[in-house]
This record gives sequence, C-alpha cells and structure tokens, in this order.
Amino acid sequence: MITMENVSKTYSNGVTALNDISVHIDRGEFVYIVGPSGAGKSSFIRLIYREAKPTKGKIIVSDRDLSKLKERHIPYLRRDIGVVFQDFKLLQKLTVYENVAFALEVIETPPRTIKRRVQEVLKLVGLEEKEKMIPSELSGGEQQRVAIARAIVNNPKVVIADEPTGNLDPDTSWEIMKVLEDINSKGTTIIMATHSKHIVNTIKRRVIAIEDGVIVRDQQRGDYGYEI
Amino acid sequence: MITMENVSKTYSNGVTALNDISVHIDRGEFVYIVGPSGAGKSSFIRLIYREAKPTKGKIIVSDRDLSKLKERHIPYLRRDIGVVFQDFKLLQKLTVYENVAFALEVIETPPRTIKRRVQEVLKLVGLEEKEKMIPSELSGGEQQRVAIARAIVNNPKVVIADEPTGNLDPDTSWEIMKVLEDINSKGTTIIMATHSKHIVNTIKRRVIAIEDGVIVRDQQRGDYGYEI
Amino acid sequence: MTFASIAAVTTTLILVAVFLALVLNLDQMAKNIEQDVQISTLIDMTADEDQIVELGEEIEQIDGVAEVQFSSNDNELSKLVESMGDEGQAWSMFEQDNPLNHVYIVEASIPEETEVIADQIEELNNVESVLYGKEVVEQLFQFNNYARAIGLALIIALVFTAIFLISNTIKITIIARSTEIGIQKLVGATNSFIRWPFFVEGALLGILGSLAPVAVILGGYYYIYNNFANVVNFRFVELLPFDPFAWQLSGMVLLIGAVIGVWGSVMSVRKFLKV
Amino acid sequence: MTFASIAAVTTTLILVAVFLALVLNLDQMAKNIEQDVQISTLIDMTADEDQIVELGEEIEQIDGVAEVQFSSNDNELSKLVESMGDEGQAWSMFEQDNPLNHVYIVEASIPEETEVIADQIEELNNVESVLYGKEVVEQLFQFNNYARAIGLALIIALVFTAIFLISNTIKITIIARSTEIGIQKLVGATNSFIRWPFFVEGALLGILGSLAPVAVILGGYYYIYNNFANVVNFRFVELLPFDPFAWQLSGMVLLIGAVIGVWGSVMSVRKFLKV
Ligand SMILES: Nc1ncnc2c1ncn2[C@@H]1O[C@H](COP(=O)(O)OP(=O)(O)OP(=O)(O)O)[C@@H](O)[C@H]1O
Ligand SMILES: Nc1ncnc2c1ncn2[C@@H]1O[C@H](COP(=O)(O)OP(=O)(O)OP(=O)(O)O)[C@@H](O)[C@H]1O
Ligand SMILES: [Mg+2]
Ligand SMILES: [Mg+2]
Repeated sequence: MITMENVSKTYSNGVTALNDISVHIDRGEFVYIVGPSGAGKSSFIRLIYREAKPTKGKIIVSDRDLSKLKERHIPYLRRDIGVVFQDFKLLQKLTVYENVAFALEVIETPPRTIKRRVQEVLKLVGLEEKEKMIPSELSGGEQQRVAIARAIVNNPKVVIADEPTGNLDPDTSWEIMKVLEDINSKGTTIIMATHSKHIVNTIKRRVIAIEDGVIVRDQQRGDYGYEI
Repeated sequence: MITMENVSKTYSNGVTALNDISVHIDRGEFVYIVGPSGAGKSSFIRLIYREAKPTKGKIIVSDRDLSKLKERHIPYLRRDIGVVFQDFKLLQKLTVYENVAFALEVIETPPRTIKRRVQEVLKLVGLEEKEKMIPSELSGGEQQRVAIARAIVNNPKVVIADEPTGNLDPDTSWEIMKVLEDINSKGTTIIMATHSKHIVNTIKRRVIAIEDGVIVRDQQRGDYGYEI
Repeated sequence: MTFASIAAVTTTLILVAVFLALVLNLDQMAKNIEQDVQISTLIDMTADEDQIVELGEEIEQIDGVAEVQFSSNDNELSKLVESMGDEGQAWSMFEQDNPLNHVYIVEASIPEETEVIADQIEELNNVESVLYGKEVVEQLFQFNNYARAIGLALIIALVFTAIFLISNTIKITIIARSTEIGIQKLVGATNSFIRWPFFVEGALLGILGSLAPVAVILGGYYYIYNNFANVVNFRFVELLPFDPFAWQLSGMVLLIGAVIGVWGSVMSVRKFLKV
Repeated sequence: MTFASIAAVTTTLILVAVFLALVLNLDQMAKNIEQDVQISTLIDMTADEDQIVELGEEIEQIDGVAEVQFSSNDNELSKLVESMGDEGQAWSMFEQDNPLNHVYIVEASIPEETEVIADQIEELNNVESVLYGKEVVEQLFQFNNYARAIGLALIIALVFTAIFLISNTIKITIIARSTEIGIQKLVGATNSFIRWPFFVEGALLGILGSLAPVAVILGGYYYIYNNFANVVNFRFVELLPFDPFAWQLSGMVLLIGAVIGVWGSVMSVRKFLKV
C-alpha cells in the first residue's frame, strides 16, 4: 500500500524533519506513529498525501509513484486517502454537514447518497445533533470529530489520522478508536500519529516510533514505550 | 480570586453551554476542569477572561466585577490573566520570539527586560532553538508550547490553560506540568481544562467536573473520575 | 465584501463610460470639422459665363475632388451679410455694387488632401485666388490628431484602471479565501472544481457592476443630449444622437464589465491553485 | 497587497488630478469668456464730436459700467478686415468710403448685468443701436453654469470614488488581519496600541499613493501646457499657467491623499476593535 525508500525531508528553513526513512505498510494494516513532539510524525504523514514533497527518496502510495505524479493527478491520490489533520482544517464558512459532504461532492457522488452517507457518519462520531453548526460554534473535541467524519466518509483505502484524540476525553476517544478499528477490520489501512500511551498499549498494533526524524523502532503489536 | 454566582451562558445559536454555575476559586489554587467533549469547559474559561459575556449571573475576577467592566478596561483584566488557548491563537506572521514578546510589549516592558524574560521562558518550554521560526514552521506540540510560553511570560496572577498538553507527548507534558506547578507554588492561580486522566490522577489537585454545562463534582485532591 | 467589490466595479465603469462618451463625441466632432473643410475658388471678375463653366469642369476633373458647387457673388454677399448678424446690415447697401467674386466651393474627398487640390486649382485659368484657411485647417487637423491621441490614451488608461481595480478586488477576495482553497485541495478537489465558482462570481461581479453604469449612461446621456443640444450649438459641437449611441455605449460597458470580471477572476484564481 | 493598495490609490488620485486640472481650466476659461463680454454702442452717424464725448460721459455714469472705450469707424473697419483674413482684403477698398459707425465699447463690472446696462445705453441720445450678442452672451452664461455644475459634480464624485476605493482597500487589508487583531486583543493589547500602526499605514499609503500622481501632474501639465498652447489658441481657450497652477494642484492631491488615507484607515479599524 505505502512504501518509502530512503526518504528525507528538509524544509526550506533548513530543518531536517525526516532523515533517510525506509518503511513499508501493507494493505489493511493498522499502524501507530509515536514519538516526542517535533520528532517528524506530521511530516511523515504529509509526505503520504503529497502535501509535502520529499527532498530525497522514493514514495509509492497505492501503486502511484509520487515523484512521478503529475500535478493534476494529485486530487485523485488524495481521494484515496482520508486525512484527519492535527489542526482539523475545517472549512470555516460551511456547516458541519457541508464540511463532511464536501469530501463526497468533489468525487461527484449523487446527492441522495451524500445525504444518507453524511448522516450515517455524523452519527458514528456522535455529532448528529450539531450538523447545522459552523466550526466556530463547536468545542475543540467536536471539531476534531468533524475532521474524523470527513476523513472516513468516502470509504478511502487509507485513513491517516494525526492525533485524532488530542482534544477528546477518554470516553469519546474510545468511541473514535472503535470506529477506526471497525473500518480497519473492513480492509482500510489506518495510520495514526498519537501521544496516547493508553490507546497504544490497550489496542495493540504495529508501532513505528520516530525520534529526531529517524525510525528508532518498528514493532508488530508494540507498546507506546515512553515512560510517563 | 475568581467568583461565579449563578452564571449561565447561552450562545446566539441557542446552545446552552453553561447552566447556573456557581463556584469560587481562591488565590493560589490549582484547579483542573474535566468533563466530556462539548461539556462547557472552554466556555467556562472564556467567561473568565471576558472573551464571552455570561447570559446570566455575576462574575468577579481579581476584584473586578465583569458585568460592570468598561469596554476599555478589558485589556487590563486580560493582562492579569495568562491564557493558553485550545487552538493556540498564535500570531501567524510573527516569529516564536515575537509572539511571546508581544505579551510583554502590550504592557510596555522595557526592551532589555523583554529579551531576558522571553529567552528564559522559551528555555522553560524547550523551544530556545526555534525562536526565529514562525508558527506554520512548527509542529503541533511546538505551537502549543509557544502558547504556554506566551501565557506565563508576564507573570500573570492567573494562568488559564485549555488542554495545554493535548498535542504533547507524555514526556513533554510532564515538563509543562512541572512548569505550571512551579509557578503555582510561587502564588499564581492555575486553572487547567484537561482530558488527561494520568495528569489529574498523578498530580492531585482540586477537580471541577462539568457535564452538559453543569458542575457535577467539585473535589479537593480529586481524581479524573471517568472510566477509560 | 461582495457589495464593496460591486461598488468598486461600478464606480470604475461609470468613469469608463463617461470617458468613452466624451471621447467618442469629441472624435465625432473632430470628424465633423474635417468634413467641413472647403476650398473657395474666387473666379476672375473678367471671366465670362463659358469660361466659368469650363473652369468648373476642369476643377471636377482634378483627382480627389468630391464636390464642386457654384456660388454667385450675390449669393456670397448675402451669406456674408447673414454671418455678420446685426452689424452686417450696414453692408447690404452694396447689393447694387457687389465687390465680391463668383466662387466655386470645392470639397476634397479626403480632407487631408485639401492643400494639394487647392494648389492645383490655383494653376487653372480664370482663377483669381484660392481660399481655404490654410492655417485654420492645419490647426484643426493637428487639434484633431491631438484629441484622438489623448482620447485613445485616456480610454486605454481607464480600461486598464478598471481591469486593475477589478482584478485587485477579486485577488483580495481570494486571498481572504486562500485557506479555504488550500483545504479544498487537500480534500481532493480538482482545480476546475475550485475554479468555476470564482469564474461565475467574476462574471456576475462584472455584470452586476455594469448595471448601474448602464443606467447612468442611458439616463444621463438622455438628459444631457436633450438639454445640452439647446445650449451649445456652435457649428461643429454636436452630440451623437441618443439612439443608437447610448445603446451602443451601454452594450460596450456591459461587455467590458463581463469580460473584465471573468478575466480578473480567472487570473487571480490561477495563482492560488498551486497548493 | 501593500503594493496593490498603493497602486489603487495612485490610479484614483491620477484620475482626481486629471479631472481637477480639466475642471479648473474649464472654469477659468468660462471666466475668461465672461470677462470678455462687451457692449458695442453704435453712435449715430450724425453726432458731432461734442455729442460723442457727452455720450461717453453719460455711459460712464451708468451704474455697473467698468470701462468705456472709444473706437473710430476706421478702427472698426480695420478690425473687420483683419478678422476676415484673406477674404477681408476685398473690403479694404472701402477705406475711403467707410460705411461703419464710430463705436463705444463698454464693459460691465459684473458680466451678468450686461443686458441691463445695454438697455440703459440704448435710451441715451445719439445712440444708433447697441450690439452685444444678446443670445450668444446668454448662451455663454448658461454654458458656463452648466460647465461649473458638471465640473463640481465630477470632482465630488471623484473624491468620493477615491475615498471609497481607499477605505475599501484598507478595509479589506484589515479583514485579512482581523484574526490577528482579535488575538492581539485577547492578549491584552489596548485599542490605541492596535490602532496606531494602521493610522501610520493609512497616512503612508495615502502619501505614497499620491507621489506618482504628483509626478504625473508636474510632468504632464508641463508638457501639455507647452504643447497645447501652440496648437489651440482660440480666443478663450487658454490654459492656466504651469507655475503656480501645477504646484497648487500637486499640493491639493498630496493633501487629499494623506487625509483620505488616514480617514480610511481610522474608519476601517474602528469596526474591528470590537472583539
Ligand atoms: N512547514 C514547515 N517548515 C519548516 N519547518 C517545519 C515545518 N513543519 C514542521 N517543521 C519542523 O519539522 C520538525 C518536525 O515537525 P513535525 O510537525 O513533523 O513534528 P511532529 O512529530 O508532528 O510533532 P507534534 O507531535 O508536536 O505534532 C519540527 O522541528 C518542526 O519545527
Ligand atoms: N461560539 C459558539 N457559538 C455557539 N455554540 C458554541 C460556541 N462555542 C461552543 N459552543 C457550544 O457550546 C458547547 C460547549 O462548548 P465548549 O467549547 O465549552 O466545550 P468543551 O467542554 O471545551 O469541549 P472540548 O473538550 O471538546 O473542547 C458545545 O456544545 C458547543 O457546540
Ligand atoms: Mg504533528
Ligand atoms: Mg474546549
């Protein structure tokens, strides 16, 4: 599904966020990305959906070689990937419903299907009653759940979630994890950056630990591994 | 220090975020605000520094009656309170250094003092090497630490932190907690909304639990209280 | 913001319309002047009727002569008397003893050739002298050229001003939305999906922005045409008739508005699609 | 964005400057025409010298008469011959037998009173008739009034356009910064702390934006004044002299720019300080 070979990423200000990373993630895997603040987790994620380009190395995502991907084909790559951004990235002028529906509109889903599917997903993240509100009227955790709903609404092949529970209380976090586990069991690849020791240690999956831009550990059914 | 009497907050869209809250927080206290996503924690906090006005009830913050506070005196209230916003609210065009310095510039601190004090605080949150970067060049956790640095830089009487560790790994979280404990021990009142069961259960302080806009528990040396 | 944008387009297009009206009218007036350049061929007092007819034929055969008209000395005197108003009455006593010549009034088909033709006529027999206000004509041509050049410069400057202001407005609108555009792209929207609302908005903005100018043109020109015509009626100062001029002008402004709107919007969006 | 703002201010102020120059010149020309309205008093052919002198004194005593000048019939004839150019030569044969009257040329101190004064003169003895181009004068006055009204309307419209565009520009700049302003307020900045950079920016924007227009005024007017003056020299069409007019105009534009800039910025900031 996702293959990186000797990938490095140096930002224009000279910071090297990733340094010679090689990794392979199979279709249907569930992978935690862990590591301290500033380690390079978000940078790793940004490379997969081509928000950033690697400075060096080769990346293949669902059979597309990203270094050869033409500018105008990027939207189609992104439609295969649902992303929960660390800072949510919601459209501020649209309602909760419209934000989630937007991901379906860009792939020209018939309106009737959109309606059914959006309501289904909003219920899954517990926001069915807030569908008419705009992001600035939501609490932090509610916005995060809208972002999650948008990421999974079009049944993408891969869901990438950058700290999807950072603003959520434990109860809600577990519900979200259930949703992710559920779609993973149906074959969706899940990549999730997280700081939650509890989640990682409870739902045991593959753990990739990044520190200072280098993969320091890659372990099936690993644990969070950092002392509290 | 902070007194609320029968305070309610209903937003213009009809959502009642807080419902008849009464609470008193003394000078020098350390208070956790806990509760599920959307319970009203951020709304509670917003009332204290007068980003929002209560629909009903009376609020007194460091001897100021907020309902009688004149528009032009609001800045002076806010200078007594350092706030870590849930969404950081950093000035996107300024560097890390300038963002933190800004809180000192508005109170007309002499430039020399500013320089010394800002560097001191950036060291405290572990960002001394990133002072020349702008927010969009920082990781989520780094931005959160800038927000924390800005909140504490002018030695305010009260520090209010809305999920100050939501984007931080456990190690960095504990460092931030040490900083907050430290300034609390010097007499600063701390109010902190959090979802971290670990922190609440480890550093035992007063816990105010809000659910659906109502205070359901107010306990000295309490614990997080929600099941994982 | 949308209102402000439309208002900005409106003010600019009104200016464009006013200038277009001014320049087109001035240009027309200049043409009128050109058309009116005539050569007065003073015929020798001694010439008899045959010779006069012959001269007329000779003049007609000169290349570039459009029209030749005979005017008797009596006719010339009465024109003179008339053109002098009250004061001219004193001269009517000379009707019996007319000191003026018979005249051929000649018009060139291309006004700029007047001088060449006049020179040729002067060579003919029985011509006493040729009058065509050499200096006046040259001055008028030069004035005409100046007016056209200045007019053209003003119109171009104004259309560019309009384009600049509109694309500026749209650009700023888009800057305000660049975060939104970035997010849309990250969620998988194609460029054309993002572009078309801006395209529609640009066209709408341009067209809505030109409605008021069109109203101003129709109303204003109607008023000015009807009132101004009574006040100023010098020889060459004549306004283009309301119908069809005001309608043509309205069409032009609408077209300019729509084209500029679409153009400005397309140009400005392009920059922000590289996310 | 800052460049775009300055450019928008610049284009607008150039338009204001052009219109101001046009309107002030037109107004001056209109005044020239007014100043030039004269009454020709045709003196009876039969009047002897004493009577003529007496008539002159009587005219001078009429209220509102500014100047009275005698012009002999010989003088009148040569003026006529001259004004007719080549064609006039034919008339010079009448020098021996001058059919014209002696004339008093009278000027009113207030041009609008011309008609009243002319009527009074007509009542006097030894006056054959009074000529002052009744219709022409009335038309000119009316044209003059129209020109002033239109000119005033155009200037006001343009200054408002300028104010609108500038405050619009600044407003949009501030909308783009409203998040920043909100954050600054939340961190404890007072309104004046936030306001003063915008104040400075507005003034700078206005002044920088008027530099190019000032250059255009000085350069352009210098060129036009020197070239246009040679081409167009009809009686009343005379441009205001470069010095001091162009300098005064530049000063006005600079002032307008600065005032509008500060005003626009202050107005626009106010709205966003209520966070
Ligand atoms: N756009 C950018 N330009 C320049 N430097 C950047 C940019 N984004 C991130 N960085 C830097 O790259 C490093 C890695 O950032 P990244 O966002 O990948 O960290 P992270 O592991 O996601 O951290 P966190 O857990 O705090 O979100 C950091 O040092 C950061 O300052
Ligand atoms: N500006 C607003 N306008 C309207 N409704 C709002 C606004 N802000 C918050 N709300 C609503 O008020 C309720 C409480 O929101 P609040 O942000 O206080 O929750 P919270 O406890 O901070 O949640 P979280 O832990 O997810 O941040 C929510 O239902 C939210 O939708
Ligand atoms: Mg990150
Ligand atoms: Mg909150």
